[in-house]
Amino acid sequence: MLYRESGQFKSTYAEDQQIFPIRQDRIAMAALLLVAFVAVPLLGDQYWLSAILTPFLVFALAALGLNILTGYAGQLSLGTAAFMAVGAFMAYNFVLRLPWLGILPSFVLAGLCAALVGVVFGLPSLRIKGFYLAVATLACQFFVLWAIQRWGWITNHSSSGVITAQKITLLGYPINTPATKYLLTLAIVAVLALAAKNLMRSETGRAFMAVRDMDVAASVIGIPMMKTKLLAFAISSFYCGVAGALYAYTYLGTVEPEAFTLDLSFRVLFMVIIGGVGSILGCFLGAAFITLFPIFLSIASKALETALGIEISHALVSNLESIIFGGLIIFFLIVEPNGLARLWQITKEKLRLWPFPH
Amino acid sequence: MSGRTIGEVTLSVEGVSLAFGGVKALSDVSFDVREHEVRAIIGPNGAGKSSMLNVLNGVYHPQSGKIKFKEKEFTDMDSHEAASLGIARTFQNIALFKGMSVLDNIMTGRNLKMRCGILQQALWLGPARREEIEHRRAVEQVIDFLEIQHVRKTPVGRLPYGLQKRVELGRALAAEPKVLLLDEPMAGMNLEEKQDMCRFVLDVNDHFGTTIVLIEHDMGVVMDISDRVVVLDYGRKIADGVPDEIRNNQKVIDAYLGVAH
Amino acid sequence: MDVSFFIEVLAGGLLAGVMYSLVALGFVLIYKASGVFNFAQGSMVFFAALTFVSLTERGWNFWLAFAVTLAVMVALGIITERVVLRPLVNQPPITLFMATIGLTFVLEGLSQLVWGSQPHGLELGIADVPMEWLSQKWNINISQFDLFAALVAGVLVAVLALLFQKTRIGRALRAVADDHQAALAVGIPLQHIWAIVWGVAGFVALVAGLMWGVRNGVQFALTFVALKALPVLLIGGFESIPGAILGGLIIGAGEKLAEVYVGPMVGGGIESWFAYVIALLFLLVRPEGLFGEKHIDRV
Amino acid sequence: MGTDIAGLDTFPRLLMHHAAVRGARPAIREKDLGIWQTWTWRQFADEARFLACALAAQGVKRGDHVALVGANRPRLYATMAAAQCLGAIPVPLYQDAVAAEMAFPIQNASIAFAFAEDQEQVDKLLEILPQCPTLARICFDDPRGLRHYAGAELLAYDRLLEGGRADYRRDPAFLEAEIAKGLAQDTAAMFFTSGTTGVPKGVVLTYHNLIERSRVVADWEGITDRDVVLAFMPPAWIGQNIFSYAQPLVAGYCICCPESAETVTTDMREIGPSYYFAPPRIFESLLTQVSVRMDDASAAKRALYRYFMGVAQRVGERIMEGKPVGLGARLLYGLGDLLVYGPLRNVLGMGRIRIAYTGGEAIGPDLFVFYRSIGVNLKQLYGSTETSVFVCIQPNDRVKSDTVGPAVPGVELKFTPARELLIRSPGLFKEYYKNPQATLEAKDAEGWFHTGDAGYIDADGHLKIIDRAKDVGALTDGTLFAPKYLENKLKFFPHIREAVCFGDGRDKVCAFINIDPDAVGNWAEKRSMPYSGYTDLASRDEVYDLVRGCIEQVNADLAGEPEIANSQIHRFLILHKELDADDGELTRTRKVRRRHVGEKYQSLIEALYAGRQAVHVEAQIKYEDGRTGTYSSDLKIRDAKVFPPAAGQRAA
Repeated sequence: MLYRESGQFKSTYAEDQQIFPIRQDRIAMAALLLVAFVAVPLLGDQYWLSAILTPFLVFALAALGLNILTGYAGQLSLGTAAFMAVGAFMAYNFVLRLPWLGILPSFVLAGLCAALVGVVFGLPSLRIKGFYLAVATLACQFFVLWAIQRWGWITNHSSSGVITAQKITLLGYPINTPATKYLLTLAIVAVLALAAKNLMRSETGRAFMAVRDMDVAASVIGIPMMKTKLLAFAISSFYCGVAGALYAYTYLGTVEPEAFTLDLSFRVLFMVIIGGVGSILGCFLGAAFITLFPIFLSIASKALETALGIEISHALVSNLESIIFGGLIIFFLIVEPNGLARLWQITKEKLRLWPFPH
Repeated sequence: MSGRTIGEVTLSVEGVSLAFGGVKALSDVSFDVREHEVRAIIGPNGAGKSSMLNVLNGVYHPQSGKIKFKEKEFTDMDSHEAASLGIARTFQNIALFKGMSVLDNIMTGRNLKMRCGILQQALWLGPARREEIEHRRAVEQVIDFLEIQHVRKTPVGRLPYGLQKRVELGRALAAEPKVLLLDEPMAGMNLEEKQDMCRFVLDVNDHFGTTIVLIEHDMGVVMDISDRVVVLDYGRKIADGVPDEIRNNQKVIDAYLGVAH
Repeated sequence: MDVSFFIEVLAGGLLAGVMYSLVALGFVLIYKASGVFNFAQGSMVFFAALTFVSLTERGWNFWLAFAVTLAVMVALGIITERVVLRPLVNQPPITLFMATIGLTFVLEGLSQLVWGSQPHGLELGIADVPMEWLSQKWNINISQFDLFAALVAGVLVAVLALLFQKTRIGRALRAVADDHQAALAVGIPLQHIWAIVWGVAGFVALVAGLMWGVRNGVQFALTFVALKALPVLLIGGFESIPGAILGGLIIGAGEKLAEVYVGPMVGGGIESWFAYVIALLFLLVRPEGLFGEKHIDRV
Repeated sequence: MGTDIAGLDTFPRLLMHHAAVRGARPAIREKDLGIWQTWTWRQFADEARFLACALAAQGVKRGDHVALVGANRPRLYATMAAAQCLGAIPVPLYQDAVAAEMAFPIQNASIAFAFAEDQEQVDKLLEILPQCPTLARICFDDPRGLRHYAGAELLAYDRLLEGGRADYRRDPAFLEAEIAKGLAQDTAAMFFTSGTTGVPKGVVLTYHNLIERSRVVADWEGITDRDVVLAFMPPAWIGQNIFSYAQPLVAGYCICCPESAETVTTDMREIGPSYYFAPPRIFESLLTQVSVRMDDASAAKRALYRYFMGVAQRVGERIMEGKPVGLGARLLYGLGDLLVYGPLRNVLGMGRIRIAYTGGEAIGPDLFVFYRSIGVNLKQLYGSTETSVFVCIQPNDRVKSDTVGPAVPGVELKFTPARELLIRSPGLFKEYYKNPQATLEAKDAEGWFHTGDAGYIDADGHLKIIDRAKDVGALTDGTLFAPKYLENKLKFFPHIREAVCFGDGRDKVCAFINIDPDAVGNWAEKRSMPYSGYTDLASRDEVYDLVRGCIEQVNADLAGEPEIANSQIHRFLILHKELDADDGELTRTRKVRRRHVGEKYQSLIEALYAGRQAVHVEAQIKYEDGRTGTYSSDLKIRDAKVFPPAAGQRAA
């Protein structure tokens, strides 16, 4: 209905391969970015910025990392939280020990460390597949958490294992208010999402998908198995590492190993499943859903409380949340295995064909 | 077949034996393939035809014997190396990437020719963008050649069987191979689709000069388009020669009609 | 390092291993019969234990509580099969795996919703005290309870092995595990079989829940027992019952020995990941586990 | 725009002018290898120059004829321009014609050089080579499948072009001199009319005819070099050639060639042309497609569509013509534009159309109103090959469904006592090639062209065509019998694709009917009525009742027009096969060859008038893979209700 595509023909391959070939999509994306970068920091109130939008972006980045590994390269992983932990703690150390480095290079280096750990724990994927690989990544999850708690240097010998993110400045501007933290996160996530989109639509992405769909055929046409799988683990862990660093610096402020438990890995996995396996947009939709849903639930329960006059305990709400989450996962897997991204794609297809059904 | 010249021996197999546990798939098989030739491998079901092909491009590793290709000797071929040497193949039951479109499937055939690093690709810099376009142009030639323009952007899983076979041939062609291994390219096709596929195979051999190693059951097709034929039975080579010789070779007839061994 | 201490640690490890294999058995059962890697087995163990202990605290006697809990678990198995698995029947295994993760969250929420979330002690009338005659003679103190648990596990395994190998249902279960369509084609009522399988898995979960409940107390942490069972599956292979038992023993023993002998050097507390390391080493040698089928993909 | 090309009176000069003035602007686009390959005016001019030198080297000289067989492709138009640079005369032929039909034009114009698009056209030319001794050289564009053709006369376009490039570089002056020799009254091109009777005639059109008419209409309609046209009809049809060769060379706008005949709808949607021309049957098939697809939509969408189409029927046209409309209706129409009409135009590829013509045949009123009501500026156009197309065009603000509009500036209209239309215009053709006798018959001494169409000027000064003059007959009781008028009314129903009426010199009118397989097929499926094919569907009683309903509605309309009230249709039958150009029953542009059909199905006409209920028919059918078989069965004949004059109102 909203699309007016006639007249938008492609006369060069560059035009044909762009991310948003339809002008209406480009306009919508530009508007969205404008709102995100300008309107939200100015108008958004502290609570929305610090408690909803920033975590949404951080989780979206983590989901992006996991989606590259599970959605595009087909390697199931339950160790996302571990890579985030490595990212967070290494960032802390880089900022602590090499202050002249600046915030962005420290994040990148933290990401690279996470990527290194990712490659090490990606080695088993060369010989084992499917569930066996998932359980192997669990090993990484527990090992990393154990190592962080045992190895004093990482937490700068803090007795409780808790570290507080230092004050950070970017090009001289202090990053301390919710708005500035939000903007830093947004900038990093936007750049990395664009990089991921470009990667997935070029040779690397195709190699990932080839390995996912039929690895025998992929190796026969010359795609190097080991290099591709380890690259997938490296890139995915880099994204999770940076997400971990942001999780510590722009969202929580103080973080300890217990914040990166298996539960966090599951949350990110849910975002990828509900959002849409194998789609960049899916990561954002999934992250939005998982972040907004509990808030929606608490608002609903408060409304219920006032309406019915009964008191709903906090425990009840959290139990309900867990049941509904689990139920939604099952519901989505049955109704639309490819998640919200697929539903959005179908809607967009219908809009382009409007008023015709086919 | 037609006007082109058949060159020297480019690919040869000497004394290859392959066994899975007790089952002897190939025993002491030797034959050669010349440049620009259409070489057919025939034989009753289970004769070891597909296994031979899988040995040639490194999916199976023979227990003994040598493979010579372009003056290089291999005791067993590794599939990645076979691909970089210019050996491409299609599979008996289609091995396409279901999660991608036709265009992307054929583009994966170009992966060996793409050089850009992940950083260049991530930032979609000049060289990466130019490389993507240049390879897209080459793939469009293949799409035009195989007349599948109308399904260029459809996910491969939705295509009918005949078209999927063509897309798989397209992916192999996109790698611009020296030798093309075709594993029953016309299995399960109707008359019209078979004629199209024969035309494509002959055009590939004639236009690009690609050497073709073809496994096919349809004797009509084999006798029409192949220069030389090697016949396998129970993993052993029982005949090798020009189609006419093979047609009235008693051993071949027995093999097909099932005379007791 | 004297020998008797070593034997004591080894025996303790082996007996703990039996407890792991008890949980692993639940995974194997469901995977063997339906190809579903049921991650929710851990929360089923917790749910069973919680239900049983809550009933006993309300004054129900042991056997009555046991029977009711068993009925609840079997019903839960059947509902799961009907609501979750049937619509996903020909989805790829990865989707089914994720569905069971969803099921885990549902069960955890449900059990705490129904029975509240305070931890309960569980008493089966068997003292967790070392056997006197063993400890005096070779001063090796192995707790009575561990032996009892090992006995129960042994009996359970024998019964299940018999069920799978000898009975008509067992043959049907093995057929379904190999190929759903073929089993259906032969006339085996797939849904009926799956209901039985999930029911039996529920029973195993209950037994495991009781055993672990006595050992660690019935509380949310019980769900992590499943994470202990995973390495057992890695070693034993997902499809084999003997594999689950052997795997359990190896992990149990390996973990205990490492904790005592290797732990101190590295700063202790290695039991969380050490089991996985053992499993990984096995996997690199045999990617399908000890008894798992070799997976050849025909090209 | 008109002034800057005043002095340029031949197409080559115009081409070189555009290359100089707007060299970088797109001249031609073609969808190939996944994207729209684009030629700028400079590239187009260069290609024409090199090709002209190459043609000269092949011995093509001033006054020679060059045959062009192929669909709309940049290289076909480049060959046309190249030939004209040398003063040679391009002769485009129908690419979907059978080989035999191409023999006459080549012999008639003793053509030596032919441009063939691909293997299919080369095979046709090779087939008729023995009958055309003059044909010495065939240049082919698409080499697919031609690698083993050994014929000496075959030449690849690329090699020809390479040769030409070298020749031009060596001696550019030669070509500039040849172009300078061109005069306004030289012959620009020759188009063979299909002609419903006898041998096709070669219409010779000069540069002056084509350029003057194109420029006058371009100024009158405000066509600029920013406009875009999609060329999807055969280039041999003057209706297509004027819009995709003559007028673009005058106005400088861009022509787009679709990838293949099957992908026209998607290509139309991608390009979104701003200037469009198509015969009524294209609009008709589009409307059928719309209604078929809308039938499958969900109930909500269908309700929304039906509601807003009602709004459009009421006020759509008035809003487009700027007539006063109530505010409420205007807002409602605006909402409708966002929800239904805008997306509909967009999906049909008509989102950017400024001016759309329909011509060549009469168009059904509700078909015409449908497009105008959803905001497509569709207008009627009347003309023919002999008059360089432009005779009458409806102005944007005064558009009516049953007329063809006032005369275009510079055109004079006159009528003979027998109501035959005579035209005099600068666009009038020079002559019929090598057929002075026919030229005399068509163009009299004072330069009036006898169109052969009957009609009159209505109150608004619009010309109204009722039928072919020679077909206009009379029943035994003297009432006027205009078969085309009746047939057009029948064809406006989506279920009837073609109709042939008989009645001249008879007491009552009878008709053959051809059903539209898609529309009736869908209608049958909705009633879950199984049918095995076209012939089976056409013989069904339910389909006969459906057609009878349409005929009775036409009869009711006719009853309201006094002077032709009793030329209502009394009896009819549904033909067992679609009338087809390959069987000679239609012309290449799908007009019924009335005399041929009359002779071929004489036995059926007798049965109609003898009052029989059925008639046996034997027919030869050609199957897809070339085998032929005979088909014989009994065609049912039905009567239709006839209404007393002036009392008839719309039938149920």
